[in-house]
Amino acid sequence: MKQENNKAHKFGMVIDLDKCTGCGSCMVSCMSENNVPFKEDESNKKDSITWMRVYKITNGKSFPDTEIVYLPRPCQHCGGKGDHGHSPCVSVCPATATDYGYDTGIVSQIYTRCFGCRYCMGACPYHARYFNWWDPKWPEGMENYLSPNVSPRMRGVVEKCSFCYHRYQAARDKAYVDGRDDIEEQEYQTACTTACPAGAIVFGDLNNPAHAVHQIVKPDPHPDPRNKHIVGKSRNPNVFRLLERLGTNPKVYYLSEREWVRKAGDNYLEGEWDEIKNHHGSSSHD
Amino acid sequence: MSEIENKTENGSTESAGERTAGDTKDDKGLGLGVIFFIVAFVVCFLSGTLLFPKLLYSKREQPFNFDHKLHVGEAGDCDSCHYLREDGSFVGIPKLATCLDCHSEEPMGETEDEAIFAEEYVSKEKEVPWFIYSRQPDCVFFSHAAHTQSGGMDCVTCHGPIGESTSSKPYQENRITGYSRDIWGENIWGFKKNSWDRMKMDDCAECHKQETGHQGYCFQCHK
Amino acid sequence: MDSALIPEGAKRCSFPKFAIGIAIVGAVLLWGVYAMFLCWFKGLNQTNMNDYYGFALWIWADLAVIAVGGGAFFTGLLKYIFKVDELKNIINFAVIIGFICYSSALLILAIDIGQPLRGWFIFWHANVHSMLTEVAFCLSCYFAVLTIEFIPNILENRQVNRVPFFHHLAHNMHGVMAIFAATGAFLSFFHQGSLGGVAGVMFGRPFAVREGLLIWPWTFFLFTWSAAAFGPCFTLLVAKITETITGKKLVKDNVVHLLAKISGWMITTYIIAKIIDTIYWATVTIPSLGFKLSHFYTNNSFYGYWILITEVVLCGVVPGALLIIKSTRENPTLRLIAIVLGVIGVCLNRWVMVLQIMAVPVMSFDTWALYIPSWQEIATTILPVAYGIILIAITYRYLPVFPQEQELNSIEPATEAE
Amino acid sequence: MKVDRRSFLGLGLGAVAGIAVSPVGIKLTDDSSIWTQNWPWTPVPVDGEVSYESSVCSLCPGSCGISVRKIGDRPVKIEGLAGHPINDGGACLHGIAGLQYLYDPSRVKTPLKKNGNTFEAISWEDAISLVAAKLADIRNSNAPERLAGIMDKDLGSVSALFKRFFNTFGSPNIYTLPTLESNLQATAATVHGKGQTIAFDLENADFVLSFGAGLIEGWGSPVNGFKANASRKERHAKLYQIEPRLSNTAANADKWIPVKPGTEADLALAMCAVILKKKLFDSKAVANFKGGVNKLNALLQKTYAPSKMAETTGVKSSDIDTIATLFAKAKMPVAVFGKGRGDGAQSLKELVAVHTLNCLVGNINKKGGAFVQPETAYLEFPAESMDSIATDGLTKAKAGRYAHQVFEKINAASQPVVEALFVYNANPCYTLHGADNIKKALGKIPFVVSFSSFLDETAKQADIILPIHTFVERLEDVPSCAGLAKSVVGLTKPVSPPIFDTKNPGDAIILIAKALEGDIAQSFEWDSYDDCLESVTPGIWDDLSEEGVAVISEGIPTGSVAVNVSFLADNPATVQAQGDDSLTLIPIDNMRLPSAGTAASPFAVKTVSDTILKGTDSVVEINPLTARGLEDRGYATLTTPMGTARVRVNLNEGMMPGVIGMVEGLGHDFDNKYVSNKGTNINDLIGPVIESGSGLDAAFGIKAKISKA
Repeated sequence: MKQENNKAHKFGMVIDLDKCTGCGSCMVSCMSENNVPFKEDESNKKDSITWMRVYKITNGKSFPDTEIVYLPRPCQHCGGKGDHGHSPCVSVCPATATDYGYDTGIVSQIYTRCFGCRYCMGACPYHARYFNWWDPKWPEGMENYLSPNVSPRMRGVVEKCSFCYHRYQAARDKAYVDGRDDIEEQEYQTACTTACPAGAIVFGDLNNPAHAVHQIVKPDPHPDPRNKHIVGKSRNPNVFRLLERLGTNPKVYYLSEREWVRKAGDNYLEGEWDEIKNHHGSSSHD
Repeated sequence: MSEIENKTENGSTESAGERTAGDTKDDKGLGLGVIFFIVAFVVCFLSGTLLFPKLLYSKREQPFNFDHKLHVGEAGDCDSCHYLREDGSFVGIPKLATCLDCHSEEPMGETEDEAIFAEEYVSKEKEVPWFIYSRQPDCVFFSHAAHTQSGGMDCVTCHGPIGESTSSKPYQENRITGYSRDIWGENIWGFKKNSWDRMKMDDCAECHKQETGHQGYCFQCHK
Repeated sequence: MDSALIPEGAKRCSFPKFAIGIAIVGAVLLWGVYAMFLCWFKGLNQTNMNDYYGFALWIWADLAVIAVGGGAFFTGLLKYIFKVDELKNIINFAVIIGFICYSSALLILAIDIGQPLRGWFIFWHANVHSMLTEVAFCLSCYFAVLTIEFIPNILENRQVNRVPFFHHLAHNMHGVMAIFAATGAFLSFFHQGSLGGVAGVMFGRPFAVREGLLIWPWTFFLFTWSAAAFGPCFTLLVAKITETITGKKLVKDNVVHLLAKISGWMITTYIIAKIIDTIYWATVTIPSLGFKLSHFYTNNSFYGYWILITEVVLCGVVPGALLIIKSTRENPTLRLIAIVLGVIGVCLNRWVMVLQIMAVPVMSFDTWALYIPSWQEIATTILPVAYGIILIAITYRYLPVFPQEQELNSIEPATEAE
Repeated sequence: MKVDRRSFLGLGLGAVAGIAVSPVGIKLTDDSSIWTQNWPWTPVPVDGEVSYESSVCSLCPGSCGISVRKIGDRPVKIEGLAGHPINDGGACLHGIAGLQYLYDPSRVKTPLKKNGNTFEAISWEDAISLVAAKLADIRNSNAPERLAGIMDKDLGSVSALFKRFFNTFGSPNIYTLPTLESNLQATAATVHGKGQTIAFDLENADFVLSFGAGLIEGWGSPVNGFKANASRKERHAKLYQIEPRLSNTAANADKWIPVKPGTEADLALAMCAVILKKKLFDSKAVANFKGGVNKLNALLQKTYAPSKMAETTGVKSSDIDTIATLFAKAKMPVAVFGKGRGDGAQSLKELVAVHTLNCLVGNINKKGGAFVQPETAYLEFPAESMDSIATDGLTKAKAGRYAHQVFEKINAASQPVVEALFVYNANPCYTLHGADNIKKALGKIPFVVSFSSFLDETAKQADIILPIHTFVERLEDVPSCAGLAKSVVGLTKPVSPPIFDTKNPGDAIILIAKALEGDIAQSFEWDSYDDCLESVTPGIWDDLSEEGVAVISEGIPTGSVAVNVSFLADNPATVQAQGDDSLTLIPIDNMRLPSAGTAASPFAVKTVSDTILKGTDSVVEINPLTARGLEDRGYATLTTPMGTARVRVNLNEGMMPGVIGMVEGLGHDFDNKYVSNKGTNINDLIGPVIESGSGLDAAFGIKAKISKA
């Protein structure tokens, strides 16, 4: 445990939106991995628990110039302003039911601690947090597929994506008995990553230059000179984060060769995009 | 004082009408009140401390008596039966199959308990429905591997000298929470003398703080 | 039949009439209680809240009652700390209103949380970074202070006061009330502020986020200020309503004028600060995040610029002006208009700072989310109103709430009790 | 001593104080919160040893390898199997949600017998003997052809057992529902000769011209399709998608070419015309074409010139020219056909027209092209034992060319055409066009036996339901199909013990055969299906049982392939949509909803967008230009010659004007509130249109009108 603290991971994800087909495998893999319940009517998406949600985004143009992109949105595991661990939700939870793991960069959610004030949901601009408005119920017999690795929630608490933390735990357990200090990249992969038939999701340690996610994202170690709250901006011109300008510092990055898609990741004033789009972290000013 | 009470009677016949019947002007009332107070206090305090735990916990015997001491002598250390699997997960209380590694069809000893084991479970191929004293709730992720392999802790620190016991104590379950009494601890106030007397989250955090300098992040122990 | 309990020399309506009134309001109360139990036993699916509207009507109601309940701490501050002695004639009432407002707020919070039995975690496992933690602590403490402030008034009930112990207790409590008032003012400053902070710290929500001083965003100070400014308006409004219902004058004009004047100046200064804050937010804060002001007020069927103008101009600038100008302040009709507008204004501000935040899309591909509360939410929001009416009716009937009542409504030659 | 108020006060205060300083308060406060953390009605998953078992998913023709995670004996999660030749780790949402089918409490739990309008549970013995008795009657009346059968596919040993049963019984009337594989075989038969099938080397092609094939909408082997599509980015391969709607495939493509529905064949032929005219074809390949190349060329230049087809198809003639040129000049081009998932209604003219593009550019059996190869054959059954009834019966004419015709005949006839019907793994009452007519036909069949895991629309019409294992519980060989470039056979293994009183369908048919005795029984002498499978797969059983998968063929097929263009040269008519309204309703294939007979799992339904399903209403897509007077998300009435539905409207710029799109796979009426009674089954609104010549139902849509409701 001690060595863990010295060698902090920063688990993150990069999703290739040009590969994403919107097929929904990640969503279902997540639900099935994490004992997410379902109810009779899930067509009201505002009360439908989907830790991983795939948004359909269009370029807003009319026929036949319309384009569509699908954007899978897990919890962004924000590092908060300056990446100090005060993510929008963690900083507001009154009962410490969600915290920032400085050893992993993962934002937790403890269902048994949460008392359901929902402040975190209001604070999260990504709508990544879901409330259990109902008691979860499985049709008779279906509770047999529930996984013991994730505790089923009760009504009245908030839940969200955990980056399949239990898989990290399992990988570490294996490493312990093998007498290894740390885990391999492939030992800890989230359920959405492994399920994605298009291979659009890459997961790993953003702090580890050997990991694919680091190599794709090339995170800027310095704060963005334009906004000191932003840390870890990608130096890959095709990579962006959702609402990066808010300073939430998500650990989920997106990749697209299409400019309109990258622009849809954030809000820009008129004309601003053209000025900003070629800015890729502090290095672009070096 | 009496003056005021008189006033009361005179002043409002309506409201005081009934109550005057039981009213008294002598000061014994106060003394009696104090006595009543003390008696009620003592009775309630004692029942809250002594009777309440009895009501709160149900008590059940294990399916049959298990002699840890005997098994440790025969089979070896704790991890002979309570071992880590290859994937790093912990087996917990061994399944029947593990028992059968030693207990083949015929009884090994002559104890009454082994006879129950053989008749009720081995021959019927039924798992023994042990009550687990240290069972943590579903929200807890506890890695034995992290503690025993990486942390180098011994079993006794948390489980106490159960390996030296010759009999199984009754299992006490909290009627409200379903927790084993060993989680909160035997002491109803939650006081503990030994590191294994309680297994609440605060006890984990305390040790973590001591050993690692940090009480740990939520996900370290929650799932 | 309850005349023994009614303050000496005060005239009250007959008990049956009183009982009928209480019964009618009580029915509403029971409706609310029924909805409350539905929420507790069936869960928050009884509401129309959803994952976009984690905070909705209840949190608004909470913020609103605390804001209008701000009259208690501010009047107390003026009376006990700044020794504005005339205010002793309305301080009891202000405290009762404060007590009602804060107990209601706590009740609503207890319904609003998904796991009421774990509510105490907010204290036990407090996260000191959370504004809500600050709210919970200050709110609870201040409620305790308000209770203490309320007790002497209860002890002044004719029957209770006959018990020498209570009599002396009441007397002594009055003596030390300044300490409580100071504590209360301090606590109030923080929880009113932290309620504002609740919105201001949400840096993921451009509509809410504000820069600020140290850990406190500007909304922190604006909330405190607005509560102090509009709280007295509400005290005056309820006093006026009570006067109308009882058909009696209960507070002397000079007291009313004084409080109105103070409120007027507070409102005016507040609204100047609010306007500066809004302009700074609109021109500096949000453009840096890529938003134009129009983003927050267009493209949806409800939230338009009207809400901003109503809040700031119609229900801010106007009542402020009406109350600081002597002639309009002392004109009963215009004064009433001003305090009504003021109360609406602060409630509207709280609405905007809760519900509009949730409604505004942040991700470029997200959409506006509008919401209509369920009857259970409405019933439980009306519940505190019914409870407040009943409590005011009872306290007015049995306690000497208005010290000037007898002087203003002498039925027989006034002979003071003492 | 008087007990007064003070005494009571003292008593009360004492009690309160006593309790307050006792541990009761803190303990109960703590315990009550812990109680909420462990509510007895919140399930606690049982822990145990983790193990992984590999198997194969047979929910769709994809035949993906799966890895099933188990806790003790209990399967808890299905994931894609890394290293599997088809899907290498990826998995689709339906496979992942497979356990929701396994544990579904609305499954058929035991054999059922219809009793009036309800079903009663019976034992397997009774069920088998009831079926056998009825079948014996049919045989005794010397009309064995009056037993008909419908299966979902004609692949693998279970289908082979059914066919074997029908042969030895003496009925030629066994049908499969149209699948991508059957459509590929029909295309191959028309162009290259019988007994072959077509595959597409999408993993290597550098220019994919897809005529509406939903390459990432569930076409073919879906996960393989996703992988091939995703790899385009690294390979810099292009995808051009031709279809009326901006589907996910179109959105993911390098170019989307909107085309008027039902004119894909015309467009393909126009492109052929360009290639021929500009001499961009592979002359060596074309030199060997049979069936009148010149005649075809003359026809194409005359009738299908791009200038003429621009109006018909809605694609500019310059675009037709450009795309055809790009296609022909590409190094490894491939034209892919089979609209949507490629199953269901398809026009042979269209399939052949598109495939002719492949033939023209000479990419047959070349890397990145179209592979023409013999149908996979690895089963070796012993000779059937036939009695005279069987031999006679098999000489009789089939009741129809395809299942559709059989049902039409039944509906038209006054006497029973079919005395008994077996339905295995198929749900024609849901998946075929004009589903109501199919139900009517089933109602006229005196004895319907359904082999099904679910009480689906067809099973509900049955007289006997024989409940079968889901893919998680059964042993079965699963050959790949559906256009996959490599040919592999996977083994589905019983990863879970049967949850209910169900059987392997192979066992069920063996039991029926045995109960019929005589030659039929002799042809089914295996003790169980498990024995049968091992004995009929002698060449690959070792691989199957040890590796879980046997590769039959991989890489580019060798050998020359004959091409015959006579079908097109005869200029078959293009199928027109039924009706005369101005708009055309077309089905939309969506990956998240299976269009086959099985309803989506609760998880899959949960992922469905609210622009497809809202509450219990189907949402139709329509271009804002077409949707005059309709509001986005508002209600509308959709009317076709086949029926009317109340729907909601989604104004969608990705829809071609004049076209209404409605998703397939909704409107089931299973007894399962999570997946059923949601939306409308589009097959109720579309009627079959039989293509002359091929006999296929080729209804690509139907004319429709829509108005505000």
